[in-house]
Amino acid sequence: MSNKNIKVKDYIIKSAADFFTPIGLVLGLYIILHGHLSPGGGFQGGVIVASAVVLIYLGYGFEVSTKTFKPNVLKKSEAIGALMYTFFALLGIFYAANFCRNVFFNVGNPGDLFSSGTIFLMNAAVGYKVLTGVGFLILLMFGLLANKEE
Amino acid sequence: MELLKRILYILLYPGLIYCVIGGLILAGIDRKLLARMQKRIGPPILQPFYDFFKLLGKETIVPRNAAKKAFLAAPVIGLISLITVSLFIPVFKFSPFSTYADLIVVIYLLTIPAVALIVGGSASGSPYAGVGISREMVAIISYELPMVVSLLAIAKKVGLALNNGVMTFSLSQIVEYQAQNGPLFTKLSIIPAFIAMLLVIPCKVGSLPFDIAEAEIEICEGPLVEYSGAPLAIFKLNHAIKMLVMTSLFVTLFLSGAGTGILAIDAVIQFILMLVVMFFSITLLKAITARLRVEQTLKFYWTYPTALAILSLILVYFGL
Amino acid sequence: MTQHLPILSIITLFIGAFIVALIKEKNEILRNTIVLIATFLSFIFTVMMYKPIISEGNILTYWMGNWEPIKDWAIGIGLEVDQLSLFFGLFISLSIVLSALYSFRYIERETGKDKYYVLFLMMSASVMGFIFTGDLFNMYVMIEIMTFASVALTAFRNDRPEAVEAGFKYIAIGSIGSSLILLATVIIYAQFHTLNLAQLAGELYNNYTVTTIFALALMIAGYAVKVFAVPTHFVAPDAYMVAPSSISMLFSGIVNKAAVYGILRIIYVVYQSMNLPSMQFLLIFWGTVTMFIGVTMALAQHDFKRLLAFHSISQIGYVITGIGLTTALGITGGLYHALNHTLFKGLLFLCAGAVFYATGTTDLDKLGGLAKRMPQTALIFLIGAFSISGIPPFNGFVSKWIIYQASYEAGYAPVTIIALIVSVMTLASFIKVAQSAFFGQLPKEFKNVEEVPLSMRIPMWIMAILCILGGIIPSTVTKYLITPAADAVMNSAKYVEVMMGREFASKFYNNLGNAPIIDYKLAGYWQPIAWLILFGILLLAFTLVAVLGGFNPKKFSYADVEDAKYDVFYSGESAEFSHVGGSDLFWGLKYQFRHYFDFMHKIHSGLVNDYALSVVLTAAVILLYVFTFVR
Amino acid sequence: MLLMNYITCIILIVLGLYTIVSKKNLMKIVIGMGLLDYGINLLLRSIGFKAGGTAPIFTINELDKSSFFVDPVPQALTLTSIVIGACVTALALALVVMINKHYGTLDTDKVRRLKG
Amino acid sequence: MFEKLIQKGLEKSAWLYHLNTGSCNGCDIELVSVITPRYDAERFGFKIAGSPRHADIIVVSGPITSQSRDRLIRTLAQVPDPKVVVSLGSCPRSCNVFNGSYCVEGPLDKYTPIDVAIAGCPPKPEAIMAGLVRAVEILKEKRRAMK
Amino acid sequence: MKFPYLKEAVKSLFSKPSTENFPKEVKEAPEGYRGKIAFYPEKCVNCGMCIRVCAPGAITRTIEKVEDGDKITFQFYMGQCTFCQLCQDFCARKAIELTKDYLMIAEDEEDLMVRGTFIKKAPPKPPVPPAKPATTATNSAENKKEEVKSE
Repeated sequence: MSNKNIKVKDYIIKSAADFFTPIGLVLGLYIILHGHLSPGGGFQGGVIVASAVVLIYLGYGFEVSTKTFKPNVLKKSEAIGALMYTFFALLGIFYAANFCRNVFFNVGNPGDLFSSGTIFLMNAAVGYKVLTGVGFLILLMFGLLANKEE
Repeated sequence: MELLKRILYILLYPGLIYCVIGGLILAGIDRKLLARMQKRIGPPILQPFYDFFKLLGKETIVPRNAAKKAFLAAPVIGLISLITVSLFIPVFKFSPFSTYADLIVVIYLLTIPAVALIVGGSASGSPYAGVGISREMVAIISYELPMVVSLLAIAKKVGLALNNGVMTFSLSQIVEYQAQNGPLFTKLSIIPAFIAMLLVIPCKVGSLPFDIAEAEIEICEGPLVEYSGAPLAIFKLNHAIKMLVMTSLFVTLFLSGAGTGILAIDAVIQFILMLVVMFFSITLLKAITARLRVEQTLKFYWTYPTALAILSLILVYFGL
Repeated sequence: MTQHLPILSIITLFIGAFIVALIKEKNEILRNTIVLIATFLSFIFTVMMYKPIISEGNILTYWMGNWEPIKDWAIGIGLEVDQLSLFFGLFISLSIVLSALYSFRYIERETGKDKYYVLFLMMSASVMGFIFTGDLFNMYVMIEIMTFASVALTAFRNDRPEAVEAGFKYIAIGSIGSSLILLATVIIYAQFHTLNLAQLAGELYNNYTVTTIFALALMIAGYAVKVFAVPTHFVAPDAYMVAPSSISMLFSGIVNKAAVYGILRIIYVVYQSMNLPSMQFLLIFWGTVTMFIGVTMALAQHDFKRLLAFHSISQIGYVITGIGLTTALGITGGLYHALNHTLFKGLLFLCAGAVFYATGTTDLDKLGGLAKRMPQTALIFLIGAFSISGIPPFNGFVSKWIIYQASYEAGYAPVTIIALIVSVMTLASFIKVAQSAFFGQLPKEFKNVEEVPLSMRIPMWIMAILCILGGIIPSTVTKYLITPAADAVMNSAKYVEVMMGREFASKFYNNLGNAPIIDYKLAGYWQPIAWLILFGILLLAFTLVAVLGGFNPKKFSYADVEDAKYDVFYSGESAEFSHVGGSDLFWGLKYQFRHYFDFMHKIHSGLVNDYALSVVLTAAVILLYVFTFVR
Repeated sequence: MLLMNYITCIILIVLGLYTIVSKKNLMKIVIGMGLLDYGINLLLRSIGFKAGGTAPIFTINELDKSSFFVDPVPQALTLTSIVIGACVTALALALVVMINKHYGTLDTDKVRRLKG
Repeated sequence: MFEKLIQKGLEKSAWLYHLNTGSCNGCDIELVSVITPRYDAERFGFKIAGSPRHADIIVVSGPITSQSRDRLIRTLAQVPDPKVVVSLGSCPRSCNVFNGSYCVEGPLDKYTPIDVAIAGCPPKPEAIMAGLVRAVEILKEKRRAMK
Repeated sequence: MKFPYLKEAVKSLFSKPSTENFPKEVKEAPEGYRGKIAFYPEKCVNCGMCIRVCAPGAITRTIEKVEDGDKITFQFYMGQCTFCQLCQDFCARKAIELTKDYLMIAEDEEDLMVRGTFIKKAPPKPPVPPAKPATTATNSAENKKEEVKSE
């Protein structure tokens, strides 16, 4: 990100983006990981993480943001996230219960980070899916705008 | 034995042979009467037979634009469905197959010849046929409304008497009702429907004031323009049998009664009644009117006969 | 295994969608295989549910994550598959398989195929989810995913301006409909604090308050938008017209049907409001208007798929009328027609797709004479056209006739008359299509048109055969499919009882209901086999006479050479291209009703604001009606 | 307090419908769809709210009609509804961009190639 | 047996197709008067058909003008076998007074053999009927030859 | 709805048809009908007037030299005749007559020919050496032209 060749429109915005991007990322990840313990969860966290894309776009423009987050990878990742979620949900069936059943939930103490069986993993999968999906969506829209400017 | 009897029915009396011969004779009588009304001698009564056999002997040309299979199959399908209908129409109380079909099945089977004509004409690929099928379709739309309404009136009337108010479309029940209470056309509430049905027959058959589809002067016989030889013969046969079936259906619906119980006599009475119906609804109308335009036909059918039929339906609901 | 079948049949499609998203766009074989496997597995899972549910009469319930009701209070999300759901599920999953099979070749020339299949599978999965769910909010979510995928697929050919335009209109109108459904869901939740259908059914039994009636009105309006009932139907022709044909087929075959299922579920099971005459009247009146306006608009169209779309609206009118009649016969007719409509309308849309694939256009004024180049498609089209027009011995005849009989027996004679007239007009407009697309003269630019590939013909043939079967053995179809479904509609107590368990239902209901018995004794459509045999015997006799009797088949002449003898007769003029197109085939009819047609064309203005206004007005009118009459 | 919520959401819904029906700009129609969504979401949030209720973190045994905490279900529903609303808006906006590309305008009066 | 019936049918029912190739309408009027009540050709089964595909007898009236020549040839080709060509009046036989006109393309037998010629200008309806009856004989012969 | 012919139709149904029984009783043509030409060769003097007045050119004349004069054949082609009666009117010797026979049906061209042959005795030979070239009036129009010129 510290590439000198990049033309930056506005240094204030760039600096703000530099400042807020890591905060957003950390916050988002925190919310994803603590989805089973506190309000929040995969979706909210994912959206917060995806806001990093917007920040980078604002700070550095479209080209850098596509270089940082490759749209193709994002697209594929979204499908992988969804597959992961369904896989964890299907675990319920494999363990002779119903779909979406929380298995391994008796590992760890309630209140711990690793305590709620597959719910934790499902949350993470949803978070992954949402952050990639929303990121992809945002990139796509910016792409439409970028094409128009040309 | 039962099976043999059935097959005999199918092939002989209300079936194939009767339909062909009866229909052609009916058409012959129609032509003769028409000629006499025009102060002509007219063709012999067997004239439709001659036409039929002559056309069988002619070459059959399938035009290059035509879709061959549909072109050739259409008349046969129409003919067979007509004969099937004929099997379902009771002759007074004699009804070999009537339990398998009711009024609506009969009416729907009766649309198949029209559809066959349309498909055949359409398949011939001629613009004249295109115009013809459009007119035929408009004719169907025209007569369907009054016909359906009058049939509903009959169904309700018979149902009120026999089925505790649940309507019936069963032809055998209609005949039974008439055997008990006298012919339907003597009932006050059914008389408008009777007249409406009488007016529907010429359009259904495609006879003169409403033969918009096959106007030979304007559009070269419309859907039949490309037909020649055997398929044309079958279409002409269809036309004749349609006359037979429609009149016999009409007789069964309105003029039927107890009957004598002897099949031969009943059949003769039925045929005479059919002749009377045919005279009034087809021949007389043909002699005294000129061809209508297509939108005039639509207007006519959706006003007078429909009004009559609806009047009949309302009267039936009032229990008259 | 059996208990997991409902979720499996849904989740297979979702997994398929996600896997397809991972595959590169160029890798066609792998993608097609996965799509086929996913759809087929879903179909198999659905069929496997036949034995426990319809044969044995059980109802499958499935609680997600084993969250079963506690103290008669449903807290989890549940799936519940009863006979009605399975009836819909069966033909929906079948048409998904057929559509997928058809898509492989049909879509091969387009770009963005991977997106197509993802959306396709998402839509299919959401419909399956909608059918099998037992949760009010889930119904909303699924129908919203459905709308979403439908819109994206409508705009799939986004290089065409029409496609994008139709997509936007669809999403604008569709989102209003979804919002109405969501609003109703919210209000119901506010009232009862539960979203489970069965529990709601119990709570709502004979419990009409102002709030619930308000929710009911919104629900009906929202699903009416999804089902494209008449004042809200404007976007349907646009969307059906521009979408790929395999998708149009699913629109009319499964998306519409899902909404019909929604209406059935809401008014029959959740609200049990159909014993009110005012509700019956609403649905019957609505259905009749829908079928009439749909068919008259179809007469005026000159695009193949747009015409089919209007017919779709019209046929849905039949279904709504049928289910509005409330009698066992009426519901049987409505459900049968829903099944038939999926078959024949899907068939017709596939035919339109085949025409598009072969010629590149669906404009009836440009087509002509394709029966010579594409004989199989033409034959299949004729089967579909006769089915939809209700000509014996095809399936449309049976279901339409049940609806006529039911409506007349229920004392709605005008409905019967209008239904019959609509049927005739349906025939008229399909004659128009046959004449202007398949028969007549072949335009020069289509001289080298070829029959569509086999993989496209197979789905068409399967549907055509099913159409014929549905007409020939109606008693079997009814016995093994329709009557159980109609049972499930009429006896909602059973649904509630199984879902909530522990004699929950008996708190509200006095008796759990019995299967309705329908008397088919006097109905002639019931044994079409009888008159078909007659038909066959006569055909045989006729052929015998023809073969033995010197019909002189030798003198039968047909040639494809340039010879004046085989020209079409033009009053002696030399052959020129003079095809009677679709636009001017029914001028007599159009002339008589010109004021009506002018008015209708003005109404279908193409303005998205007008369409939205009509939806809002519909909702308002229904609100007024329901508040005035439903008590 | 809660009444204010209800009034607001009704105003939002009506405004959304009004925007869709009367505004001739495609962007405004999309905004109207958004308004409609937000109104319903607000309603959904409001019905789950109980004055003075606690956060809905509980064990299964406490579940009762008389438990005094905010209803958690509407929150989940709202979340779902927001997701769907966002997707719909995104799709609608994408279509608007495409329409602008094809037709060169955002006026609904001119975007009516499909009619009749 | 069938052949006999067909022969009988051909004898009793022959349908005409009337082709005007530039006639002065005299013959056409006489042809129409054949089907009036006074002469009533229908009692012999004659009927005026609307399309050449239905016809057995083509009745040509008028000299062949250059406008109508192609149409004549095309229409004649479209008639199914067996067919008989009847020339009505003098014109198709020999162009009559129009002979040598710049727009007359010669008599009918340049294009097709004439089976029966009915002379007269115009022929009397009786003559036309007699001619048609003669044409029916030829029709039957042609059918026999076709076998 | 009016049916003006209803009464008439029913009435004529029970009255005798007005059709003539044609093939059995052939009616004679009315007075003045111009039918098939009858030619009386014995009256003809070979003046050629009929050929000159015939508009369609249906009359042809062939002259053959025989020993004692010319063998002259007049040929009237009914397939070309307009039955205008001019030839009859112009014939000074009444050698041509249009009869009432109207049944002129032929399968063959020959059947429509009316021929008459007679031998015109040559007059006693004058000593004039150049005899007129034998005019075979195959094309009457040509003849006319020549004669117009000569006049």
